[in-house]
Amino acid sequence: MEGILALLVGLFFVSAIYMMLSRRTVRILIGVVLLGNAVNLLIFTSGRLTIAAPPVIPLGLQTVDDTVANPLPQALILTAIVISFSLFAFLLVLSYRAFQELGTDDVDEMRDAEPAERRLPPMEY
Amino acid sequence: MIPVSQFLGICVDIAFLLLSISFIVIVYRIVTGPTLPDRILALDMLIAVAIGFIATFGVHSGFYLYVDIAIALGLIGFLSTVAFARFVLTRGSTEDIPSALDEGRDQ
Amino acid sequence: MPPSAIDGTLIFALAPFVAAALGPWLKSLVGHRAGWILAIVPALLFVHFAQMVPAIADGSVLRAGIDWIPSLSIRYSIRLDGLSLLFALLITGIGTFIVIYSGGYLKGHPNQGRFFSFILLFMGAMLGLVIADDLMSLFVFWELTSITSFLLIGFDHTRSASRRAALQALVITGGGGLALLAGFLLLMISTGASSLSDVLASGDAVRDSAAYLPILILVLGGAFAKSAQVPLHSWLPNAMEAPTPVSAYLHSATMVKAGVYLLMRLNPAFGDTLLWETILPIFGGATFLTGMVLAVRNTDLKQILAYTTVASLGVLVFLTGIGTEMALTGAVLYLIAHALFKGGLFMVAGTIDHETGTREIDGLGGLAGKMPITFFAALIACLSMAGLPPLIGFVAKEVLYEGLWHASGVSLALAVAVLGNAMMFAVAVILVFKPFLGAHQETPKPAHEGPISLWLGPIVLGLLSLVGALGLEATTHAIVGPMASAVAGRPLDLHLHLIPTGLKPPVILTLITIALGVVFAVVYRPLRRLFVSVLDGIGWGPDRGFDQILRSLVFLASGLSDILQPGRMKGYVTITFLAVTVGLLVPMWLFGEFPTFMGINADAPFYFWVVLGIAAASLLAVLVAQTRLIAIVTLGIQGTMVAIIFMLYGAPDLSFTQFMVEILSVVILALVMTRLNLSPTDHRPFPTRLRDGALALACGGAFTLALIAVIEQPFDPRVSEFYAEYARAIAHGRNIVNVIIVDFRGLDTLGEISVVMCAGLAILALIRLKSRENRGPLARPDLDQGESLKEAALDQ
Amino acid sequence: MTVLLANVLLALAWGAITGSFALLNLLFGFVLASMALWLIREQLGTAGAVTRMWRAAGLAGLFFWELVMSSIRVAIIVLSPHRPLKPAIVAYPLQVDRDFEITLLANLITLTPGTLSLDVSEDRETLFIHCIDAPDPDGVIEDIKNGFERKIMETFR
Amino acid sequence: MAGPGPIVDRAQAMIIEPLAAVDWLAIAPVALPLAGGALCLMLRSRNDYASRLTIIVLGLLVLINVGLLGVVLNHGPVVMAMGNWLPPFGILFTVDVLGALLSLTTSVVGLVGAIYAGADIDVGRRRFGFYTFYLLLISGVSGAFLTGDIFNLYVWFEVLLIASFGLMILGGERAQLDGAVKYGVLNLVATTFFLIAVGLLYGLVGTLNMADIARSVPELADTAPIAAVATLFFVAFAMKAAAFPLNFWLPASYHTPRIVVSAVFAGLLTKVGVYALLRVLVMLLPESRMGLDHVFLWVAILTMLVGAFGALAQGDVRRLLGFVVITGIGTMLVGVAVGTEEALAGAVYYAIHSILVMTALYLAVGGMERLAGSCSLHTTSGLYRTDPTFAAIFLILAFAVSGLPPFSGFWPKVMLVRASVASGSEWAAATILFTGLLTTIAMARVWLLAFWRDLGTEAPIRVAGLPTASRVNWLGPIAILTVIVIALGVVPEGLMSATMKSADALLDPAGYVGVVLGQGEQP
Amino acid sequence: MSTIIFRTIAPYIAALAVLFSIFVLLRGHNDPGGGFIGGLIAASALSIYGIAWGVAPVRRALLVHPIALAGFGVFLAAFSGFLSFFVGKGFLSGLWVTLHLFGVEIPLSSVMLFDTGVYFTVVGAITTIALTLEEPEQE
Amino acid sequence: MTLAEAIDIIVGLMLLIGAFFALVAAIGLLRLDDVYMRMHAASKAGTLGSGVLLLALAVDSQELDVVTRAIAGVVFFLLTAPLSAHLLARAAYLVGYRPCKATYQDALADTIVQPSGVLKADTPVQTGQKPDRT
Ligand code: NA
Ligand code: NA
Repeated sequence: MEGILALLVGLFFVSAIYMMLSRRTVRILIGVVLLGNAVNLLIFTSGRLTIAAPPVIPLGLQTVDDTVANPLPQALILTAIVISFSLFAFLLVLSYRAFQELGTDDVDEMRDAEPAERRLPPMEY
Repeated sequence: MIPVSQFLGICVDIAFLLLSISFIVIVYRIVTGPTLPDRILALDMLIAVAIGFIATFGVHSGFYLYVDIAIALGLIGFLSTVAFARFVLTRGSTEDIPSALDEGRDQ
Repeated sequence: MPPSAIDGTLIFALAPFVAAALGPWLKSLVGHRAGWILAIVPALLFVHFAQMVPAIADGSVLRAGIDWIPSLSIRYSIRLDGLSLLFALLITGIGTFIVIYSGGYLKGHPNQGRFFSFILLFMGAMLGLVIADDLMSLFVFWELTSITSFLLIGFDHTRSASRRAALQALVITGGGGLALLAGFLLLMISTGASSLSDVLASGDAVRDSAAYLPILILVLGGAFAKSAQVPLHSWLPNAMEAPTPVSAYLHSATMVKAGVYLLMRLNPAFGDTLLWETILPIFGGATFLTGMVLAVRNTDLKQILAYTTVASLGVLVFLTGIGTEMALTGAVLYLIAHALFKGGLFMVAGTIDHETGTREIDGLGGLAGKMPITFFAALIACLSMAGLPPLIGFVAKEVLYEGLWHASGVSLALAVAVLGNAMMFAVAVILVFKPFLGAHQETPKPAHEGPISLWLGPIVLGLLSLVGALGLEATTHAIVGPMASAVAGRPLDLHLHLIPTGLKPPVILTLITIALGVVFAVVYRPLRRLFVSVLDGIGWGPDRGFDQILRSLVFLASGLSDILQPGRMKGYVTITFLAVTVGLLVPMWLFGEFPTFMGINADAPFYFWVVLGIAAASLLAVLVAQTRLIAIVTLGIQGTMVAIIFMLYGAPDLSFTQFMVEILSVVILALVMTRLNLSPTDHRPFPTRLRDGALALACGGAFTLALIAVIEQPFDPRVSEFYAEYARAIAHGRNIVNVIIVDFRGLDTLGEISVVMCAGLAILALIRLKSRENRGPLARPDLDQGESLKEAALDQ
Repeated sequence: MTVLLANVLLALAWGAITGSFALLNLLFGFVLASMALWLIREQLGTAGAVTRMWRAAGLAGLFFWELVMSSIRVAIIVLSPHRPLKPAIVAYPLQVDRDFEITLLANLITLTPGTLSLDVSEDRETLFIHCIDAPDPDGVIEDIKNGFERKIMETFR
Repeated sequence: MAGPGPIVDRAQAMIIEPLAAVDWLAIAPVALPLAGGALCLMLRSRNDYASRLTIIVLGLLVLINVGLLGVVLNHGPVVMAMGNWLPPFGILFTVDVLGALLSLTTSVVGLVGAIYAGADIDVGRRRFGFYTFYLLLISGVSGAFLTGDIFNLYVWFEVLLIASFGLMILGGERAQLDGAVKYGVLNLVATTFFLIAVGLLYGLVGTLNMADIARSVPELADTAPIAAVATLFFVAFAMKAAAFPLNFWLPASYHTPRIVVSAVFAGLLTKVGVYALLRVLVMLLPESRMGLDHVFLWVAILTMLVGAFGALAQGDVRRLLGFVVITGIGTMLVGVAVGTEEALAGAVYYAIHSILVMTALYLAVGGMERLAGSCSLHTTSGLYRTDPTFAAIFLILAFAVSGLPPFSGFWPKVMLVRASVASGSEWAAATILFTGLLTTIAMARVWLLAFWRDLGTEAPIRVAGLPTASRVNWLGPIAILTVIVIALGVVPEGLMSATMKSADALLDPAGYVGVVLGQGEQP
Repeated sequence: MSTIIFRTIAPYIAALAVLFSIFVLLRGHNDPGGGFIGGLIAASALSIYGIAWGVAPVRRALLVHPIALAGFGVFLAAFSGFLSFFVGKGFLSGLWVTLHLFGVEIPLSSVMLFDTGVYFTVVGAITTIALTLEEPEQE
Repeated sequence: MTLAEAIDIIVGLMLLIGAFFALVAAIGLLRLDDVYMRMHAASKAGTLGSGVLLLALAVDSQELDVVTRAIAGVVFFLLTAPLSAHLLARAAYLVGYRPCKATYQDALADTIVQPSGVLKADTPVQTGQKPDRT
């Protein structure tokens, strides 16, 4: 089962990277979302998969009675989802503001921090 | 005649089948459009079918804790549609102007 | 010498640094007279070192030291023998007069206090260098001299030439310093020595070491740069931009001699090899001649002196390389002589500049009458420089010739020496005749004798040249002998005579030199014109080379930056993914351990496949979406499918979160897209698509392979089993995932919510805090409370 | 609404008392509670709260029924091979004027056969309804007027 | 909430004996600024509180870190188990000499920056969370240095990343936004690689605790998966550290925010990447590091060259310093690549030096802008005349960053050169020295043009966009750092022996592992 | 989105969702849910309210700026970690106290406090984002 | 037949019904002519389908808390589903997505007051069933 999901993870990565290689901020951000999902699924798969019960202890018991899904990767992914969502939101608004200030959504045309026409440093002493 | 003990299992399978077909059809609509509201509507529908899918999976697995997800989706799921509707209302329909469609074929 | 005295030296040697710190303060207190007070420090040090002369003369080597950096076996240790003692005496002795001279020379200069600081710092560094025993502490002082001389040369900082000269000196001597550091470290590694004493004690080990050649080259690199050997000499004449006390100090006793010091110091361990005896004379000889030619070519008094200094350094290196007893003795004598006459001459040149306003030799004449004391000082110095009796310079030259004669007889080396010395003679003659005895010339300032602070130094140094020669016996015993012994690495028994004892070859050579020198002096102007035209014909020299190298470095750097830092993000992203692709695939290829894809055939209910398939299809749909907006709507599919996948594999919390995050992501995207007014087209041409697609496939494939390789390994579930075991029993929660989040791994969550908080705050700041609002009174924190509260209210 | 709340609370109390929150037990409690409330109807206010509650229930029942019927109609429309449809957007003159009522009506209309609320005019006089198949627009208007709108007015006035 | 259940043997799961108060020193450097940052946000309408609170918190942090370092040096690693869960099940903070050293340096730099911020950060930026971001940045950096858990390390990476995002965009100027886009996307990618590596590593060893990983990794059968994980870590951290060829985000962005922000970024952020390389590759995956040492070495050499040449090409001092940071990173990477005790100690020493001196230099550039209104080499001049004290400080810093004695940068270079030569990596040694020379040239040119040269233009009385502040307010912080830089050059032994200890521990993690996992055996 | 239909119903949905979010928060320790999901639901609720009625009513309803709420959340979570200092346990140790109130056992825990901090942080931050973006541009 | 079996059968039938209506909605999405007509399918059949599936879960669980939550879920869904349909339809209509040609009567077109700032005079009027590619 994991193998199949691994292939899907791969597809997620391919799509994410392809989108991130775009020059348009919105597409890059779509790539960021996909990348986040790709990583989450990767951790999920890496912690081994079982078509099993959720890791919740039944009411009357002190511990789980049969196989449950591995809870630790889930907890890690939960953290990762939150973080990648936060970063995504930030980057999205950032690219919006960049568009607003710089007048472009093409990252290769954003040349304020590194101006295209380079000035040599002064050659005198 | 199907034994009663298997009836539910078969119904679950059929339900899954129907829901799966629904998913596929909805996805087809999202992808093909043709207009933006069509896609948004289909996405809204996707959430709705997902609620049904969750319920069916709950019956199938015997874990009823999934119902909370359904509640949340019922309450909040329409938010994305609302946001898109707001977008459509504010931005107009520039995305769908035929000339734009011709030029915008890229990724 | 009681042992406590040398221990005291450890402390006293740092006194110049303290004096340097006090310099500006004293200056502000007593004005230019601070020079006299500050000069007490080097004077006392001179006395301190002078006390040690008898002990050293008896052949003992004084050492002391404390641990500095035990972890690296680095000590602050000193070693006093004939060589270091003489240098210490020169530094402190000449230093005393330089400090006094500075008081007069820079009287009224706004930065005179700072100047005192620099010169005393420099003195401390130089002193530390020559008495250091530990190699690393020697190096530290070595670099300190480079730094302080940078400051001194650039003292007149508003002039571009000064700045250039300072930079040039820093680059050349600093670069040489790095070579020296490498040489020292290599030396330490290959011989295990950490101090000069160790090195000197293991000369054979050094010479036999496999790393001898690199060590030698690196150390010579450092020494040659410092001692201005061709082709690294050009910084020295340029350093004449510095105020005269600096030039005097730099070029007489100290900085430039640091290289010579090092060569002499290491001679016992490094010398006596073919390499040593080849490289040093060649460079030294070349430097000698080049220096003299350039000295003749120039008309600025200080430039002339500087080039003769270059030449003299060449002589010293030359002699050190020859390495015979007499050659080394000659080097020692020449070093002493040069320190005395050149120090004096620089001060004289400074005085002339100070009092007349010009240093141009063609613009000076007839100063002897107006500046008699200065003239007297100049005369003695020039006699010594010309190698005439009864001055120490004469003795030096005699011994030099003797050493050369004994070493190689009639040879190229000898010819070089004679030629060079003849030119030196001619220059000395011109220096005396033209400014002082030549026809009177109008100068920018009416010439008159300078104050005592200006002539005291030259006179004393000149007298020392005389006294040293007249009392040659004592000088030899106390100074020259011990030093030559130290340089040779074995006790030498020297007997030197001021009056030649017969018509031996050195005397004949001297006569030839004088004769030739007179000829040169007579044809001085044509000779200069000849050199000028020849050098102009060549049109290039290391000095211009410095500019060219620096310039091309900057151009090269700029070009490199354009390539490596093109400013386009797409390139950056591409390289990043390329790097990770290579990084992932290469190890697998290297180990030949590609995964076997065993887990692919697994049975699962059909709806699993549907969900996975839809997820895959929706990804493709995102990729081919015609517009960004369509892509965003399509993005919702995969988000939902991921949530369902989480549910199918028993992760309700994840599913829940994913659904919520998915919805909110879409909301935020839609809200932002509402504000964005994007052009509908964002075209990627087909070749780009192909390239990006290939990279994406490769990189995604690499991740997949890595993942499959991992899941084909056995898994160790003990941590999760622990969680399941105790989630309810101890942590009182049935939802193991939640217990992990808030208890077992609560700290992760604490960090995570900080991220959420920051993201919210950052977005708030992004939208609300715009640069336009930044103008005007808002930029001031000293606003009254009411204003800032009003601001806060606005934000609500 | 307060009555309904009281009723639910009482049902829960019944569950607590009996120590069983089983479904049947709570339903039983709910019935018991409503009977109890009916007994004290004078103290609950004269507005006929219980009656109104039953009317609301009736409205809900009608709604569910209409929802099912509309879904079936959609099913028939969707699944029949070629059915010529006559969609229309009709203007429905509103009688109800309170926000809550307009909203309820609009939502009910959306969920029920062949109609979908598009917009409410600025003056709140007109509700624009999209009909998927309305050969007779006036009939649609009449249906709503006599169906949901009346029920709403009965329930909430 | 499921109430208390039947009796369980808590000793099987938890550390039972009461915690020594001194162990709280391990978490305080993270928890205090985090809580402080949150508090600043709660009081956001009262700017004056935030600034004071920040200085107090960071001052306290310096004291705490001094104590922590003292304890670690005298009694070995300090361990704090979050939630008292037995290692390796809970998150552990495991503070060894390396962590304590860097944490102390962080707090010093943080305090200095916070003081300087009073002269650099206007009321608008304060209200939009400058101090919150700042404290969280410190918290994230400290967390990264102190944690003993690999996923937790990832979390602190993200905390410092988002805090740095916040600091970077504060002000919303055009160049800032442009720089932030690149900085944001590329750093996101880097941390994502890190997360992927963590996920895969977890899949291999089933644990996240660093000591446990160090224990488990040698037992793994196949080499390829762990090598892939190691490469991924390497790429992620190299990118964080701005190593060639993944360095471009740094020069693209570091010159755009407020100077105090650039300063703490330049000081701290890249060093976190270097630290992670040391911790993860040297300590946890030593075999893989050895396999990669040639790659490392070339990366290090090219990084140094790129940085040094880049610095020469710049006409703007801020941008120039960005490249100087990169040269330093290359120098530290040499230590990681060579991997002997002296090399690692040199890398650690250099990291601390670099944190201090780069922060100070950026702050000094702030001083330049304050005095001359610009930091472009084309126009700036006359600073030597304008403010000699400041000029002296700058010069010392310039020499220090060039690695000249007797300042802090010299000794680690000596160690690194010596270690490289001793291990046969002469090219690396040569490059360290050569790039040192190039850096000297670049910095000396700054001095020549901006300080010595005097174009005669009068400095503006008040630079737009800067709050008015007393000279002590902005020069004092730089002076403090400069004093430390001199002190570390003149009396380096204390730090030197500490870095040697930390290098020892990295090479032989048995002690570290013992302290962490041995604790479980105690009754 | 000033349609009367949406405006009428949105507040009720928001209120319901907030209620539900608290429910999800409180039972997260035992069933799917917890502070983060609860916070997301509550933030969504406030966004709905904001989209329907504009940002101002939401801000008024919250009394404090939502970002301050986020700060409070982080502070609360950190504070819950410090509690264990006083009982000689490590940072973020779970402390449980059972409160007996009118004969009912109410278990209180630092863990719950922590999760509440998470909840507030998420509500505050996400609401900040949503409201900031919903607000019209101030040009 | 035991009670459990009866419940199983009820649940099974509910599942079938629910899934059937979900499918109907999806097919409606596929087959109907414009966005407004598709919306009918989604908002009615889709809502009913998922609602019935949730109720099936409720019946299957026979646990009070699940039942109440499932019912709450259904109610919430019924509350929000028409809302999103209404908002989307309104927005689409206002910005100029016109119903398909078969729509013989358009009362809104005659009376609509355009929302301020949304439609510009020169915005091209489009049909809701624009061709895929031109
Ligand atoms: Na949870
Ligand atoms: Na819906």
